[in-house]
Amino acid sequence: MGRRLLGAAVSLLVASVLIFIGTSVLPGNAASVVLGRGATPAAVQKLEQQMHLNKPLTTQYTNWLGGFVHGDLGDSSIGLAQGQKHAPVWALISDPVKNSLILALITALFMIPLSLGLGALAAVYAGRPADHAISIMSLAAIALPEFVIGSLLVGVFFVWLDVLPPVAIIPPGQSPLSDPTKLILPVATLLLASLAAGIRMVRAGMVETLQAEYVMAARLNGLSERWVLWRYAMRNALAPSVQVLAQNLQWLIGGIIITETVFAYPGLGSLLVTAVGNRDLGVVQSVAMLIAVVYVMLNLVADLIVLLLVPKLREPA
Amino acid sequence: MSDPHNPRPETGIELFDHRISRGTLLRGAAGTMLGMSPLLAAACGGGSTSSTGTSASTSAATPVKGGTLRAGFVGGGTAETLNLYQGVTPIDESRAQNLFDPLLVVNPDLTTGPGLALEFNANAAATEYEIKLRPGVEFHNGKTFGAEDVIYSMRLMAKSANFASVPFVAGINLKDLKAIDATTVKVPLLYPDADLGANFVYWNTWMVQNGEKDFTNPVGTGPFMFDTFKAGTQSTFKRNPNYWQTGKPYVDELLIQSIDDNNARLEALQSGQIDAMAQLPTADAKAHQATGDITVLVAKSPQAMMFYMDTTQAPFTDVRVRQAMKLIADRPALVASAINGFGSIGNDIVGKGLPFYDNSLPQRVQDIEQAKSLLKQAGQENLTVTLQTSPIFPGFVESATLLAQQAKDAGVTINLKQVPPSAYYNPSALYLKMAFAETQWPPPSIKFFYLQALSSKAPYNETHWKNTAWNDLLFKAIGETDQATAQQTWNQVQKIQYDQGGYINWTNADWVDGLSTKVKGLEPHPAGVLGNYLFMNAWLSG
Amino acid sequence: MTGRLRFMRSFSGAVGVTIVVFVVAVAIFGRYVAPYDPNVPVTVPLAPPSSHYWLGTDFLGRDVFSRLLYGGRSVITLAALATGLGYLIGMSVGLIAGFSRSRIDPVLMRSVDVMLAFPPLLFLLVLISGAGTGVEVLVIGVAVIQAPGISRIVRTATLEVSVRGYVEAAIARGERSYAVIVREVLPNIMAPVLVDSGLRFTYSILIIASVNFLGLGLQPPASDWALMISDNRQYIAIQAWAVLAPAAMIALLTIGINLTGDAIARSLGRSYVPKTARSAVI
Amino acid sequence: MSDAPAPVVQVVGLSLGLTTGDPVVEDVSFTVGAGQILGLVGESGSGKTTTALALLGYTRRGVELRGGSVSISGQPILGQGISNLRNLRGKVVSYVPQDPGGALNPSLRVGDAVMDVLRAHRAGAASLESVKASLERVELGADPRLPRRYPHQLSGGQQQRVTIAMACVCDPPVAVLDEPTTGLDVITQDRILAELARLRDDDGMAMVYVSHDLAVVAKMADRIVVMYAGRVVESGPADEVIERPRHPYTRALVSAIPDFRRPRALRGIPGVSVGVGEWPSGCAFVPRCRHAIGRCSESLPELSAATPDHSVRCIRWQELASDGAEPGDGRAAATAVEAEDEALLQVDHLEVEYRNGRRRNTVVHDVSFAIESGRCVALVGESGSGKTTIGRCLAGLHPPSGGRIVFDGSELAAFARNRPLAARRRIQIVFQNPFESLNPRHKVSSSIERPLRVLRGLSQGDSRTEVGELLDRAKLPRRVGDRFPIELSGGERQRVAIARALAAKPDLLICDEVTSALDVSVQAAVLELLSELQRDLRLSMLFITHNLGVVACVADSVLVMDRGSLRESGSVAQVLNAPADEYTRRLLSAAPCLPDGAYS
Repeated sequence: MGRRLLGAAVSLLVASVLIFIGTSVLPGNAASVVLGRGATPAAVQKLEQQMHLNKPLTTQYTNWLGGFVHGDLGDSSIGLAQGQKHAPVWALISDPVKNSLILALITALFMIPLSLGLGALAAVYAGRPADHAISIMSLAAIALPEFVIGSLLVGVFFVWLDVLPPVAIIPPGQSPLSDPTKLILPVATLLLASLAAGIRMVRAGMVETLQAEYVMAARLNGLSERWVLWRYAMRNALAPSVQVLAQNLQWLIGGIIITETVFAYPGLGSLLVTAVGNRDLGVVQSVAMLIAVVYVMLNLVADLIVLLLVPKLREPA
Repeated sequence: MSDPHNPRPETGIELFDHRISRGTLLRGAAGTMLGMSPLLAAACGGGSTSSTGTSASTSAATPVKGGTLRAGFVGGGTAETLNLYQGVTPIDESRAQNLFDPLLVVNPDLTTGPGLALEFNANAAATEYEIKLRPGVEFHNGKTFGAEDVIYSMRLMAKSANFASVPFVAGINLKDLKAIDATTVKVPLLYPDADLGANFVYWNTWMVQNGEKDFTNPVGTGPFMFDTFKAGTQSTFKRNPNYWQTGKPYVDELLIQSIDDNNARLEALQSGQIDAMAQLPTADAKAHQATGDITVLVAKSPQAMMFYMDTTQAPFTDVRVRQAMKLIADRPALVASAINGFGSIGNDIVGKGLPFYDNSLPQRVQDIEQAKSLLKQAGQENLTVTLQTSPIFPGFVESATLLAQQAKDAGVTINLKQVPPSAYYNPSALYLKMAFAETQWPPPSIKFFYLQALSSKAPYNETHWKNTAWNDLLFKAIGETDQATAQQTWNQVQKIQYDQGGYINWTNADWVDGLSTKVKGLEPHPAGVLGNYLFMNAWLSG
Repeated sequence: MTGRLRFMRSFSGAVGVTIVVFVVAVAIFGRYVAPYDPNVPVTVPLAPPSSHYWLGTDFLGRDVFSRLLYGGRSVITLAALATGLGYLIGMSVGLIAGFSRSRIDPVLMRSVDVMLAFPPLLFLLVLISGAGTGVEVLVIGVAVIQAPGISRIVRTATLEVSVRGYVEAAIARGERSYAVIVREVLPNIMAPVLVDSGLRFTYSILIIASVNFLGLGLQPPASDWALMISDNRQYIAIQAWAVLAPAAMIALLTIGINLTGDAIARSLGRSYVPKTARSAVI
Repeated sequence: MSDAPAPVVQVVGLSLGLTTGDPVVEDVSFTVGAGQILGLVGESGSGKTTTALALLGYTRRGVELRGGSVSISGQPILGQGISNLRNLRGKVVSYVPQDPGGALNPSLRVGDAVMDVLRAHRAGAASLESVKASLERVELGADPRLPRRYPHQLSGGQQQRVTIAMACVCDPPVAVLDEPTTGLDVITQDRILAELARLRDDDGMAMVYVSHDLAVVAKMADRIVVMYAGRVVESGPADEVIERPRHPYTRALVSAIPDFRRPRALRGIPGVSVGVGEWPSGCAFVPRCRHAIGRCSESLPELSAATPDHSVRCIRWQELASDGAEPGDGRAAATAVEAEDEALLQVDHLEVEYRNGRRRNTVVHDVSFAIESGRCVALVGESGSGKTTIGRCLAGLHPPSGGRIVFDGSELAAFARNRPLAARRRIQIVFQNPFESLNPRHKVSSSIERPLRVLRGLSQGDSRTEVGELLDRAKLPRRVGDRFPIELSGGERQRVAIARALAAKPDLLICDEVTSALDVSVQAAVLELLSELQRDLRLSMLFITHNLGVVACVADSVLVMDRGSLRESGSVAQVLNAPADEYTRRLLSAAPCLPDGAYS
């Protein structure tokens, strides 16, 4: 585990460098963006000075990373360029972070049991109608990008049936849960787009496990089928499934960026997209880094769960 | 107001002919989502307020008081600001216009009326003005508005950080501004300007209170008072019970919502999550005019959409090539397809409907044969050029696509290069370096456009136009106090641009917005979207 | 039928191949039967389907059906280029890491882990904002996203193959590493790689379409399925076919490739777990 | 055996087939008495495992029951509903799997695994005590923490004991054992077999012991049933079947078993066994039978009784009964090759280690030996003894960490690519797994051609001709050259691999467990070929194996390795007949071999 933690830390460090370099080489910066057509070189230079953009890149990097590690996400470059003394990123993203988390958690809440359940179902009935039905449905769903799925859902449930709200406007400070109907379509879009991958891989893992010798042996020892499925097949299929699900959750992050834009959902994804457009480096760097942290954490947690599930891995090799 | 231009001190109020509209003068790369939505800015009042199709309803009925009006705009993300001297996007404008007041207001027929100022009185040479202010106006915090507030505002506008307002006060001798009494300000100028009042209708120039610093809790004299603001998300405002226009506003609360995606904004309107949306895509506007499930608000406007050619870059250094390109464009087809007919056909000069616009110039029409022969003369048969465009405004990519098609007939190959909206107006990236590109101007006045885009010191000289004689002519026109002479001079200025300039103006595009059918009182207004943001006129029925 | 085409015997394999062939045929030959010039407006924008314009017109009044017939080549070529480049990078890294069994392996694999710790869409966003839009940027960006996952799969397969007798025999003959890799290793890791490549290809299409949606992808006026979707998306309520038709083509292609991939994986008869387009990249 | 106990297992006319149509098992009948062990013997594909699983009412996916009946302790098994079957499995008839590593749930502690079986059948008796008791029965009681262990924490032998404990915990009258010792080394195998014998003797448990290894079965079984192509070809009391086999197949099988106590030239069975779906109408063994006559192919021979207790499915068994022994000549004659004195290969103080991160694991420690020209040296040891690593070092596939390897007077570089062309050519290696030793993407001829081109620099035309000659040498038809490996059987592939090695005209051939993946009949043929080649080409050979019987058949001298060290070396006769080392003695005593009276 120690090695994994170290690996995660190294990954994050490299990711931070990549993010920092990536965002620093962007042509133009918040200063010129804020100034817009009015940006004379002198004005840009003055603003850059205010924003410490004139300091060496390494200094900027260490300041930023140091702050990040201590929970200080830094300032919004746009805010600084607008002349504000402090424009803490955290104040900008606290609501979006909360909203995105709620969206992701609710999706995960459905996704995990559904992928496991449907995947296992398809595996147990492999080759039979139930399996085919699940496979075909999941194939159809993965074939489309989220924004098409989202648009189609809106077409059906708002334009045609008029039963669900097509956008999810959440007033600041209010929880998305205060009107759960607004979450239905975004969650459904994410589920449709992500579930298929989970189902298919859980199914594959489960099919393999069901063919394992120990499952046959358990059956030949007269163990009940339910016992065999849960204690023998599922338990061992779960370990690879956990990694699949972790990957799916990671993938969800990409899906959320698109889905939030489609449904005007005030989350981290839509904030990131506008921040990239605005060259708000402070926000882009911190949000990107936060996402990278979540990404790596998901891997770590998945590894941890797999360790718990697979006794063999618990010992030093 | 039949003779709009001349300041007539004795009549006070009716001095000024035209008003500047609102709109983004200086829009930057800022403000918009990565491309899905236009950064639309407002433009200035042109002619009529007529609207195609459905229009805002019955002002005849008695307004009902109360309720919350929720308006959706393209958001500006974290770049959204309450500082009206820095704002560039419609959503910034929507807040500023309702928190603050102008010295002069724009009427729906593009005349001006008294706002916080009652009179703009110039001396004979038009080198010094005296502004008479409306007495008894109170800020939201109870302080009385007066001359010191105007002086403070003008000096704040000139601060370099407030880039959006700087150009408007560039001709004023700020050092010698003087409060003659509590409601009178003396304004000396650096060069003659026959129409100073026109500078103070545009929203980047509205009045703040003496001492305003960071706009985190802005205090104005406007119809609504600041409540909350979350950049990129939502802001709320409370009704100003002491507003000087008695009885207004009608609604208790105003909510401004950022929704970047055009589709989402329309869906929010249709599903009742907002009551009004700015910038309804023209195709949707057409569809909903037919169904009538929402009110489509259409206002004619002088918002110019143009292709421009850099007169210092080959092949556009040759005036014949520029003329040929102007002849290639099929303007009616562009208007019909690129913006679904929501606009009038452009005539290569800016500001249709504004005072001093030269209406005598013949309408330019497509003439492929003439274009071909001009190109042949210039030795540029089989010309190949690259046209830079961006989805930064609706109709940009569409019109560029169509122009490329139309050019094929003249043997000209136009390759399109699309850049992200965020980079389009970025001077450190491509802006002002492109040989052939698209642009949009919502000029508050013709004077303003020529100063900003074509004069010898113009900061945004997209066509790199340099002509000393023409420049002298321009300043002569600006300072000319005689209406008829001024019009003549302005016509000369515009004719030269029409014949030789680098702009191909294909349309003056309408403002097109959507309203819930229960929203009443908002009338089409040439100066800006959603009835020029005059939410104090709006009320909710049922 | 020899081993190579055995997967065609299964129902899903046959259906999958039929679909893929159909879509690719439309992409390649469609332009020769298109009724109109795809770039010229033929009537009013967003006209509904009619006998003249089978799928109606798009937001500029261009014939959707003609654009559909023209629009497959570029998206397929682009996705293929991106995937191909991804394979060039990923396979080189994976082969070197898997075959060398030396100190370079952990170094390469740690780098891959780091790359995989970076959300793909985020990477593309940052890259495109930096390098600007453009076909090259898109292709390179998608390739770089794909490469780490590819190198992992290739490495695993290479590790497995390179302890086999025929590889060791070649090493014992003293053949050069290059010859061993090309002659002995490469042909034997192609099967899982092929299955995987189909899915990666569809992922490339999906991600290119998504990037287009965010306004950072392909440039008009090219007729291109992905571009058609993003261009016409906001008019989906008015003229749905301009979005549905290209979406359906992309969906068909994805489904076809997935079915084919499944069938190939099954015919390989090993415990190779077919992934899906979306998870292929991770 | 005359007063056979009452049968607890009765199989009558059992037939199974693929759901797609082809039969897998036809008309199999046998009985097992209480406390008896029945050995079910056959090569791969003979249907023995399918038959065994049917005793539990289980068919693999794609296999269906066609007819017949199975009853155990009077209870019919076939045709039972799944819930009834579930009650019978483990309680009336239990199962010991082939690969205990794969058959134990990796995420279940072994105590819980045993407990699961108890719970399923004797919920009342399911207690930790009974679990411990059942583990004690298989000699796993010594470690009190063992029930808390996970399968991967146990050795292979311990794992197999756990599965046996699971099979015995409910005291079923019958257990089916499917190759229970195949994956184990000989010493562990010997102990497990002793364990099973004790269970039979003490608890009177009847067993059906499925195996391809006639030597093991001969040691354990009371009766033997020999299967070929889904049918019983011979069945009878164990000693009779081994000593007086009646069916030509059984005879050939017995003759093919290498036996270290009776070194002799082995005679393989030509061809390969018939696969499912390829059964001929007559006797299935005809294509491989030396005694086949036209009549044999006409119709399926009936199973006829040679003695009341011994039946055989061959129309000529009576004619052949007098035919006597299969010709078999002593090894001594075959090894009349005169050894030259000077060593072709000299290994001095070889040390090899594997590194995993910073940890070092010494796998070969201070090993020295020499191979004289034209001699065959066998390297014997159990898995993990380091024998394969030595072979890989010689071939230049793994670097030694110490010592030196001298080949024909000059020291060899660690890696093959650093060795001179001549050295690379003169040392060739044949690998263990025939299914992985040929590149499946290349035709056989191209695989054989490669060393001709690379190591001998032959032109394309020359190498073409020579490929044909090499195939002849490996006793393969020339048309095999145009085939892909997938179209060949395991034995054929191994011949191709040998031909590929011969293509280099080697002086030293390293054979790394070349027959361990092959059926015994095919193994014999391959060994036959190797002996012949060694003799004819005057090859020197390092023969790596774990099978002492094979050693006796091919080698001149032998090296015994244990855990990386050389324990003993000497001539074959000396080491096998009078071992000096304790470990060698244990190895020899554990090695299964046919009884003295076995047919030969």
